Amino acid sequence: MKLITAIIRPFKLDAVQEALSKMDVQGMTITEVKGFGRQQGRTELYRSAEYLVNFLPKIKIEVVVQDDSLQSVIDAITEVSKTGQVGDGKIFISELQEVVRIRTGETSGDAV
Amino acid sequence: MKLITAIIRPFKLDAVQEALSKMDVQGMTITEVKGFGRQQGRTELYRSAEYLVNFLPKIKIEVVVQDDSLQSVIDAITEVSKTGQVGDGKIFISELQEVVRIRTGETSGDAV
Amino acid sequence: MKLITAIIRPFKLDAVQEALSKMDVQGMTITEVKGFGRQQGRTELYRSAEYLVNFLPKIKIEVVVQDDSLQSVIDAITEVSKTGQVGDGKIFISELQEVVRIRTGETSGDAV
Amino acid sequence: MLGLLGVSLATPSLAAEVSAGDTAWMLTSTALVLMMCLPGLALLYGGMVRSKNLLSVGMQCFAVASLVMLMWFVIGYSLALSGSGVFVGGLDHFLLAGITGDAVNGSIPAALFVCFQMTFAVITPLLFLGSLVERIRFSTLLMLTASWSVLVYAPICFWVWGGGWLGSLGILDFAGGAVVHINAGIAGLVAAIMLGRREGYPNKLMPPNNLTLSLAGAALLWVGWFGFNAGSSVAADGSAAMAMLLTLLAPAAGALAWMFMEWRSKGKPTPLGIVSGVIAGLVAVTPAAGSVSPVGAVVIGTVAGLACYWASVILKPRFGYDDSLDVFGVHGVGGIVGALLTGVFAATYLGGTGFGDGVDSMLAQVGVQSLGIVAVIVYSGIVTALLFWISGRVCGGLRADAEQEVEGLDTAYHGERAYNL
Amino acid sequence: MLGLLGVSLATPSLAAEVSAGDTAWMLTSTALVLMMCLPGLALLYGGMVRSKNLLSVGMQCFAVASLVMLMWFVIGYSLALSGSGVFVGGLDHFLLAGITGDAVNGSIPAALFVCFQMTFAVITPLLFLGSLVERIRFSTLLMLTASWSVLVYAPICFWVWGGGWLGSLGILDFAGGAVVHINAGIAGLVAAIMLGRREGYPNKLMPPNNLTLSLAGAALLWVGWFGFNAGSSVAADGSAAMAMLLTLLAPAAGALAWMFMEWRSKGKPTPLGIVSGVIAGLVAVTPAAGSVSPVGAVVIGTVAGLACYWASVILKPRFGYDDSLDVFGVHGVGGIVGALLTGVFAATYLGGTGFGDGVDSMLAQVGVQSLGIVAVIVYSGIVTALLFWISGRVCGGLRADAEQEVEGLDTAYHGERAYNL
Amino acid sequence: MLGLLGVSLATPSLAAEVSAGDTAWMLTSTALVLMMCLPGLALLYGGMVRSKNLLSVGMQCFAVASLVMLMWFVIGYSLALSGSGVFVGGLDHFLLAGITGDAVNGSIPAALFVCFQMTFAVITPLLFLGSLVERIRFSTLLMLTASWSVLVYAPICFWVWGGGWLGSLGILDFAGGAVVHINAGIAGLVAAIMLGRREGYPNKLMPPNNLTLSLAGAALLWVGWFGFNAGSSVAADGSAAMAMLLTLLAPAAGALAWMFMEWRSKGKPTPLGIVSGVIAGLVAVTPAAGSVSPVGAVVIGTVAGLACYWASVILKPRFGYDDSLDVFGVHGVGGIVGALLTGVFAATYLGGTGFGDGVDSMLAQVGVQSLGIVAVIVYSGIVTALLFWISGRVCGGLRADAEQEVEGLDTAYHGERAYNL
Ligand SMILES: Nc1ncnc2c1ncn2[C@@H]1O[C@H](COP(=O)(O)OP(=O)(O)O)[C@@H](O)[C@H]1O
Ligand SMILES: Nc1ncnc2c1ncn2[C@@H]1O[C@H](COP(=O)(O)OP(=O)(O)O)[C@@H](O)[C@H]1O
Ligand SMILES: Nc1ncnc2c1ncn2[C@@H]1O[C@H](COP(=O)(O)OP(=O)(O)O)[C@@H](O)[C@H]1O
Repeated sequence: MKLITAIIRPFKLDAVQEALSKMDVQGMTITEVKGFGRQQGRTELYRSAEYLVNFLPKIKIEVVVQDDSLQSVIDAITEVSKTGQVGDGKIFISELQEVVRIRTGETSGDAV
Repeated sequence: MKLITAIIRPFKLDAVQEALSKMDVQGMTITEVKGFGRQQGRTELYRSAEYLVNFLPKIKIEVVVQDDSLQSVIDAITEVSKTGQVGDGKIFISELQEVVRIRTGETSGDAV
Repeated sequence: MKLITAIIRPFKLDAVQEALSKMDVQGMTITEVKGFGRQQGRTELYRSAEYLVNFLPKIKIEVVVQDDSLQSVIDAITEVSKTGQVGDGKIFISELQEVVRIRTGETSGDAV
Repeated sequence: MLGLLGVSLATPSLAAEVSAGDTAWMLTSTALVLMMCLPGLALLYGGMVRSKNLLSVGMQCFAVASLVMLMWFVIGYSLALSGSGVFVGGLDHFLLAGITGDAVNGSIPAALFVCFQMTFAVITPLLFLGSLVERIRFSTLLMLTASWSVLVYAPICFWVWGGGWLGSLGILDFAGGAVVHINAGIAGLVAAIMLGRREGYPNKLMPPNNLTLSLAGAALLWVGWFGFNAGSSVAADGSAAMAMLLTLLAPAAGALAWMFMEWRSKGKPTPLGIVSGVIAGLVAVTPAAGSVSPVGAVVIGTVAGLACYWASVILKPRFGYDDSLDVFGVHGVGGIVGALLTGVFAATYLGGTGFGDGVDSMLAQVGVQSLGIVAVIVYSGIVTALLFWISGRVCGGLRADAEQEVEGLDTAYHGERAYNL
Repeated sequence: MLGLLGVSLATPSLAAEVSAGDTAWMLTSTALVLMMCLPGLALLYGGMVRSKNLLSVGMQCFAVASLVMLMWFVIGYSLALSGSGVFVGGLDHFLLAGITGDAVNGSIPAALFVCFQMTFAVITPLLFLGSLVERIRFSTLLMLTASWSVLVYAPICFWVWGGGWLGSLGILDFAGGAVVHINAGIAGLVAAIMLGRREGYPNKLMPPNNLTLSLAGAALLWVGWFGFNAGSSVAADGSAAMAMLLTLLAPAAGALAWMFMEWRSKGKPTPLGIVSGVIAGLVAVTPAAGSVSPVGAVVIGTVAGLACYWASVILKPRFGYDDSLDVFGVHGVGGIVGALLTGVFAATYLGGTGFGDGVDSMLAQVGVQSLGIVAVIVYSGIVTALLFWISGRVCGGLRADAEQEVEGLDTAYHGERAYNL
Repeated sequence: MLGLLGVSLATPSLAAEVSAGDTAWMLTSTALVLMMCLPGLALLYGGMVRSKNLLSVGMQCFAVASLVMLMWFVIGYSLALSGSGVFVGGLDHFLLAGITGDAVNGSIPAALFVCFQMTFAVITPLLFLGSLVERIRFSTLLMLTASWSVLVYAPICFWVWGGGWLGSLGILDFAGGAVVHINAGIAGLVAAIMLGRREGYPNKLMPPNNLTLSLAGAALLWVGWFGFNAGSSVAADGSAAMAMLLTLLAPAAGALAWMFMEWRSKGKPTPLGIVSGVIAGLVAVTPAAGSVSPVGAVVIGTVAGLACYWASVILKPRFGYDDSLDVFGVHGVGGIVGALLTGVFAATYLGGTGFGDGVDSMLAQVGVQSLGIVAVIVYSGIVTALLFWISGRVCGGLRADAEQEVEGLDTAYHGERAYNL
């Protein structure tokens, strides 16, 4: 079981969700986060004092998948959330030792 | 050291916290997230236009535990946060390489 | 590649960000979380009914780094976010299997 | 004041002349009292519940206000302020018959008096809503308040202001300490007890979702209360001016009394505390605003601040009922304090303007005031219980289902969420 | 009412005497109508957009209001309410020449009449803003509304209230069903169609960011509408009082009509629904507030609640235009319903105060009303389209760039974010 | 205007007759000015701080308002507006002795004049609060404002409106440019410098937590300012009407001036900018509202918008003091601009109503205005510094502890959190 964590642009969320739904991904968990990276921050003006806002809103998507669908999910996310502009985000992949579905107590593959 | 990540229903948070406090779990970190899964979304009405809200509010609990208390913590969470209805959530377990307590610099077991 | 997850006091965020910027860390992702630990909760008063608020606001910082800069980043975070009071927070380190930069498709070291 | 005018008000005449000045002030007063209801009270209450019930409070306020306005149009006004009975008015103004553009009532158009009094009929059930929020069944609430406005509010209004028995006895209730606040306080208490506590109360933390809304709402209540109290002169005169002065001083005193008390005993002066003190002072000066001196108002405000603090913070937890937003603690207790002290400070030797018609000693006045308090408590308490019970039977229960309560009334009943930030 | 006074209002006299009572009420009315605009409408609309556009709505409201006030000062008042033409007024009061402190208009100071009417000129373009939010180019909007207030609002105001042809025909438009609401509704519809839909509409969920703001805004609109309607008597008299009564009853009826309709057909009564019903009732009673009985107002409010529900919920999706906040559905349709039913319920045998000057049957009155509706629709529709097209050419486009729209107008145009909680 | 009435106002007479119309408007005006304070200013300021200090601002507003009301009751009114001194009033109305329901002052009840003026005494210290937020010690603030209202506000009020020396010299300060705004601006500046900067200022981003609150608050200020300015006629007459017209035009001009200036120099017109311009225009027209023409008001508003922009955006950062919400930049500078230009545009040949009593040239008038400005700056500056220093000694410091400041005053001092969404 792998945990895929993708940091994407907020307005790409719908597209990613749609893409994953079309594959056999049955669930995902979303968090609103703020990102700091190569992408330049925004300037905000309060009573004309300019502030450089370094932290930009991003969406973190966490999806647990079976090992065999890992690559296709990564590809799908990359494809739909790419704009080519700095700030598109990252995908992190890590190993999960175990997964449990609370409702049934099922574990591993059955739980996703 | 293991990292237990549980996605649960928001109103179960208090119960889980209580259950873990009774065990020797000394801390945890909570995030408000949105979940997408088998559980059907809610319908919302704005000027009578119906929207299907796919992403439902969930709570993510992260708890770091010693390897030997792993199973009992998982069991405790499963037990108190189960309702038997679709949407109860999932528990993910992963391996942590190291833990540091910022205040003291202690690491591993001492840090939790 | 390692994922460093640090739970810190909210008002230390700027200091941490500055410290990491000075090193060769190019990005990070921030989440607002609530923490429960040894640190005593705050008392709040609503129409003079006292409530003990167990969950305190914390900031979670996620940074992906190359294995060789791991220790220096941990040290930097520890140093600047320490106050010596209970509640300073924790740092968790875990192994990442892979990292992808969405914009370019680069992976591993190049992607961070 | 209104009480004294009772009988004449009951029969709008076509002959008298309208004073443009008085009319201007009463038009304004009516607008101010509506502003107390919407958005004032809706914000005050909305800010204090959990965010999952925030919209439901707003919805309830709008729906109950609209419903009560129509009930007042159909029959409420007629029962409350016309006819020559002792316990309830007549049916002369059914569907506002006779309220034409040129009908006059005192020195203002009859239609205006209908409007001004309508807003009082609206605010009273909105006030007691505060004890029922976060769990009441929506349909039951609509039935309860519609019937309550006709069968509880209208008669009590008639007793005091419409020419009924309490007015005849010389009760001093300038702007509705008994008619509005004690009435709402007791109805809220009875209904809250019947309804039961919110799931998790009192063990679970239920912090107000957005106290800024509550502060803004309380401020609008204060501003609007000028219409409520100074408008109850039904004229732009010295009596209105004095009522306004008292409506500044009493809440200021109540605010500081509550604040310092809380600071002393809990260690911190809180925002919700100070606005509760403001409201306590406003409630208590409501019956007094036509009868007491500035010094009297400061005393009344101070006592009310302390008494309501005690009722909401010390008494309520002891009994364990869940009067969610302290309708009884603030409006019930504040109203009682105000009604009694009005009897005291109305004395001319204490700077007041004198006792009620036919009352000749402080003791007698306090007696009449007490009688009024008891009468309202008994009548409103019993009839509210009855109406709530019947409404529950008809509408399938008093409360939301447990699941709906946990989900929150906003999405469960009303399909919308308050915040999508 | 205003229509009848039209000609005399056009020439402030120095001789007549000012009534302090009438003046007091008109000062208050003016304050109330400004409160409808800011903060009322700004909150209503601001709460309904997505949080990334919340401040832009507030900014647009402040900027358009300020601009229109200055246009009114320069030339709008003069064109709308002076002179002796048929289609448009004169230039006698260019830069408010002649509006000195002692000039009188009817029973109030001339300067006060300028103020009161100014707030009407302000609210009309603010209303139609609701169909354009979340995507309109800021500079284009400024140019559109500044020119619109002179070339669309002022002439139509003159037609009805300034002594122009519709007033002469005996149209009944007490407080601006046609001048304000139908006018704004049709301008909003035309501009929304030209502007095109918001990115993602109608497939993507665009839930209101903070409906509490909208409820508070709607409540302030209701309170302020007393100034709008009861102020349109230009006196503190029985006519103002009756207008206020109707302004309580019609929205109450509209609210319940919309609520029950929605409850029945969608399963849940919603907060945004009930306040839409309130506004529908307010809009529809606006032309009627000087002419119908309380019963008439209840009927008008009910019909408007149902008609606007149908227009916003059923009709709009069918056509697919993106009138974002239902300006046409509520103000356009509500205004038309109100204008027509005013022609019906003005009949004395239905409790009304009678038809317009020189009109002698219900059929004739409904005919005049219809003529007014059609005239406003045609003129406002065509000239709005022209002005919007020109403004777009001058300012580089009608809409924000696609990227700005996705980012949100708050940061893209105005450099600030609404929430930093 | 008030200045001219000064002496007669000081001694309420029982003989004169009350005008219901004037009374109606002054009752309304009083309500409007309270609405400026609560919720207006509380929202404006609350929205601009960080969320951890949001409730503390509300708490401060309610507590200071209540305290100042009681000080006014005890002694403030008497010192400010009675007696026959030159520098300060008398003690005739200690505890409001003599202010009975039938006492009259000019054409309104004496009690009403006490109320109206009370709201001015309340708003002035609330205004300067804006420079101290997010770090001031709560108890110190209470002591400062209570003493300040008696020892700074009351004397200055007496100088100008109570029969004192500035009034006698013929200063034109219709609704309080000097008494209220310059006074508050300078007090805020002095106290902010003594208090020191907020932790992290100016390097750390301190974005307003919720600008929607600020926009709503600014809008309510505008609406309430009609009571402030048009109420300062103390009558419902042509002067009030003209004051209202100017109170529409000057802020509209100020808004556009600030907006276009910011657009040009920073690239974006911001919401906080446009409302700052509105307030700048309102402040500057305050002393002028009884003396200038509509054209004059537009000029004054425009100049004020530009001057306050310059003071807040360019001047302040250069000096480095932390006047957190620009009390000096907007109220101080706006007040000075207004006071001077009033001296200019009061000239009858510029459309104004003429210079002050005994003043016969523009130069002389500008001289008197300048003298007033300097006198207020010197007196208020010095006494504020003294009182703040003493309050700090008594209450254990000027500021919150560093830790409390970092935690936020809401939980540290007041035990509540603003948002639990
Ligand atoms: N080293 C990192 N660790 C954690 N998150 C990162 C890291 N680098 C970037 N991110 C996240 O990815 C987002 C995009 O990164 P950025 O460098 O701006 O653009 P790009 O990914 O296109 O190179 C950031 O806003 C941040 O949330
Ligand atoms: N594959 C997944 N990866 C990440 N989170 C998931 C995944 N599947 C489900 N979840 C999370 O668990 C929650 C509950 O899942 P759901 O399928 O609705 O019910 P159940 O767990 O009872 O089968 C979801 O809302 C989502 O937050
Ligand atoms: N076992 C744990 N698992 C996950 N997070 C933890 C754990 N223990 C502590 N934390 C996080 O670290 C924060 C600080 O912990 P706490 O025990 O209060 O102080 P300290 O780290 O100084 O000992 C907590 O608020 C919580 O967010």
